[in-house]
Amino acid sequence: MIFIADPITFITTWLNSVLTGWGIPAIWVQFIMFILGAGLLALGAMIFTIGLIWLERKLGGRVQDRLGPNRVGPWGIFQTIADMLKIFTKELITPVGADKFLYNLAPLLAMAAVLGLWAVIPLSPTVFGTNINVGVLYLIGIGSIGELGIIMAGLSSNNKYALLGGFRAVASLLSYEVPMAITLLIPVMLAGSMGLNDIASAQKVAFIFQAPVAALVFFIAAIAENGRAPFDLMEADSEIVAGFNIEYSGLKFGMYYVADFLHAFTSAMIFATLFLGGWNGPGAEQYPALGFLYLLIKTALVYLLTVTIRFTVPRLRIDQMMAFAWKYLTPLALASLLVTAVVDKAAPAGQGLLRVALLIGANIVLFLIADRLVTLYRKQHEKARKVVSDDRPVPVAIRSTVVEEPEVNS
Amino acid sequence: MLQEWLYLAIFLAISLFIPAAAIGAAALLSPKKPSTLKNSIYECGIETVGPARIQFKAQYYLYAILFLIFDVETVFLFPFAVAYNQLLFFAVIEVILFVFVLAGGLAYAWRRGALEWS
Amino acid sequence: MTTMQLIFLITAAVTIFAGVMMVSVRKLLHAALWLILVFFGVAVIFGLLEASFLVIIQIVLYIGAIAILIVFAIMLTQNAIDDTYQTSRRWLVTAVVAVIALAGILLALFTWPQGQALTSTLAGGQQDIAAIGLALLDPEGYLIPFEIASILLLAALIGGIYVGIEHKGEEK
Amino acid sequence: MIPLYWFLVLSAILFCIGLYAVITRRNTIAILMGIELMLNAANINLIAFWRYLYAGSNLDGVIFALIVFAAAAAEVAVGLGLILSAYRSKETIVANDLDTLKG
Repeated sequence: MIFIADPITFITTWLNSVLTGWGIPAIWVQFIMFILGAGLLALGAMIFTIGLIWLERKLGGRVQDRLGPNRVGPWGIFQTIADMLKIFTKELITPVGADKFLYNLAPLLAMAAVLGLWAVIPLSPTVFGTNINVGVLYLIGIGSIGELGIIMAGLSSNNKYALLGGFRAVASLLSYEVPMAITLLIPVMLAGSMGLNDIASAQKVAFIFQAPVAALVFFIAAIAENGRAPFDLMEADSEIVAGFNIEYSGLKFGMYYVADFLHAFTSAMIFATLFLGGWNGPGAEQYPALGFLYLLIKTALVYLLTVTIRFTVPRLRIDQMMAFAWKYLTPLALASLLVTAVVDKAAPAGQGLLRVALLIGANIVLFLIADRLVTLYRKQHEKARKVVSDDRPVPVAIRSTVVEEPEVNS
Repeated sequence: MLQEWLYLAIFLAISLFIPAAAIGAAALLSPKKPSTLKNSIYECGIETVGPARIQFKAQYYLYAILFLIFDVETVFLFPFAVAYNQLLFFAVIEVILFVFVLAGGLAYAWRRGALEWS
Repeated sequence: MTTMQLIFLITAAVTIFAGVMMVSVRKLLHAALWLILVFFGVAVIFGLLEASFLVIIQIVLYIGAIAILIVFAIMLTQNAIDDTYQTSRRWLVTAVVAVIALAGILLALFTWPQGQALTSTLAGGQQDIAAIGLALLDPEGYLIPFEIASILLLAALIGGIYVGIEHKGEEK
Repeated sequence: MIPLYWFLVLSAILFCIGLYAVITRRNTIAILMGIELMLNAANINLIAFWRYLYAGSNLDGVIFALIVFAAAAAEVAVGLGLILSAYRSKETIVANDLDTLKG
């Protein structure tokens, strides 16, 4: 095996032979390899986050026409490291009346719920934690452990705002988990397996071209699951001060912070794996390292999109957010599931391109119908709103008279 | 099969252990100077009024019910999705029936106003 | 003793301990959290039985949905009952009844002739989920339970919302 | 390998713990939690018997357990809804106090 083509497998095989050469029984060799692989992957993901936080802050600054971090090192690249050193040496405060065990367990669960996702994501054709046959459901299950962490944080902090924020966060996470789980069915259906590596390798044509509506719904639901703008109700600073993590300080708060950034990137990676073909690309089968590069490029594109959305779109109200999940995304996800199932079954077998064209057509029709229905619904409700607001004084912008500047000859 | 689960268990244990170790290290490094004021509950600067146990709206519960039922539905559909390529068109009709029955539930919740955040 | 047996024993001990804590702890909220640990232990037991689909369902449904629903309900009704008022005074009698029931079950179990002889080697493969899907949608298989489950869920949804929603105008 | 009766003993113990919770607890939510425990114990039994006796031939046990999951979800949804409704009208969720049939 050539080192350049597939470095990780090369190292694994080498290490395996070395350990077996030492006379360690095969089961223990595998156990050691598991621990090494899992530890390195999890540690790598966490260290990766340091760069990620800098990147996001810098990008956010640029999107909002600011400079972003620019003091520590060139382009402020060491800003996060300075922040990290600071947060490491901050005092860890436990509020009075807090439930100590749960209070300390909650940030660990929040972090584990994000790191745990990395166990099933295929990084390249040969490098993945495990291609378990319930991989997609595992993603949902890990998400529910994160919800558990949020509930624990809210309950144990002995603080009204934490409790309120925690319950709000969990209610919105639950609501957006429904359309997300339904859209997860579609890649599973098209690939015929729940293993994420199977799904990635089944995408000779990326699934976003076969189920664009589902991809859109999943993308929106994933942003909401991350608790990012415009769905950052759970951290709404001006309403519930900071949500469930308000009583945390020092590195315990840092864990929530890191988990937040890492979750955004991980979601982008999952989206890239499920809908953009993951490591698929020309030559990825022969040179698995190339596959990793493809995955990174696709992930970076999705991530860039989420960051741009985060820094441009204002926050929704909580009723709008819930209505959007239940009245729009869930029916749309169900319809998309049924349309995909019917069209894919009805399409003539063996004709790849025609099938894809039919699926795209059906999805476009579906989206147009949904759009039309939303317009109708909104019109109906605008009428109702007008009746209510008739008696209120409506602020009218007074048009100031524009003083025309005298033309200057140039 | 157990190998995969063993790997997942190890991975989850490690991903719990790494933050725990980091927080432990921070606890050693950081100063410890607790004071009554510092450890008190934060409430926008004023003193805390009343216990932290507050009454919640039933709205949260309605969303949780809807979530639970749709979660069960999705779980029932996952085996269908995996077996999709081996199924005939008749099976798709069965699934449409299944989904429509539950979509009826969603429509009921909508009409009753259970989806409105009041 | 093999590794599998060791894993089983540890999981069983933790699960039973969590169950005992669940029934004996005073605060209802803590009881709910112990219940979550029981659910987790049962998930591991399913894993030992090579039913990977059920492991993940146990986590997604029980921990992710049912436990959260229970916590919500506890928070919604927390003013109704104070923590000291949890168990009835007949707990000792009930404990005796429960132990007698357990002894009865165990006696029946150990006198069952083939019971102790049944062991099974592990197949080693992953559970075939497509087979579950095929069986569920097979008209000669489990199609009727599958469709009835949807009606059951619909009934639960409508019932839950009907009783859970605050009826306007009926407020006292 | 693990003998079948280990699973059965575990399931029996869990079932009896659940039974104890159902009988002694006065809070209706706690009673519901006990019922969940009993359902879980039953599921262990179903899967264990399926695994040891029928795993090669059919899927009865798994489908049975799936339906139990659905039934448990339905039971929790309606049961907790009823408890909340009772709490709203009576301000109590103690089982002994909820003894009138009129709302």
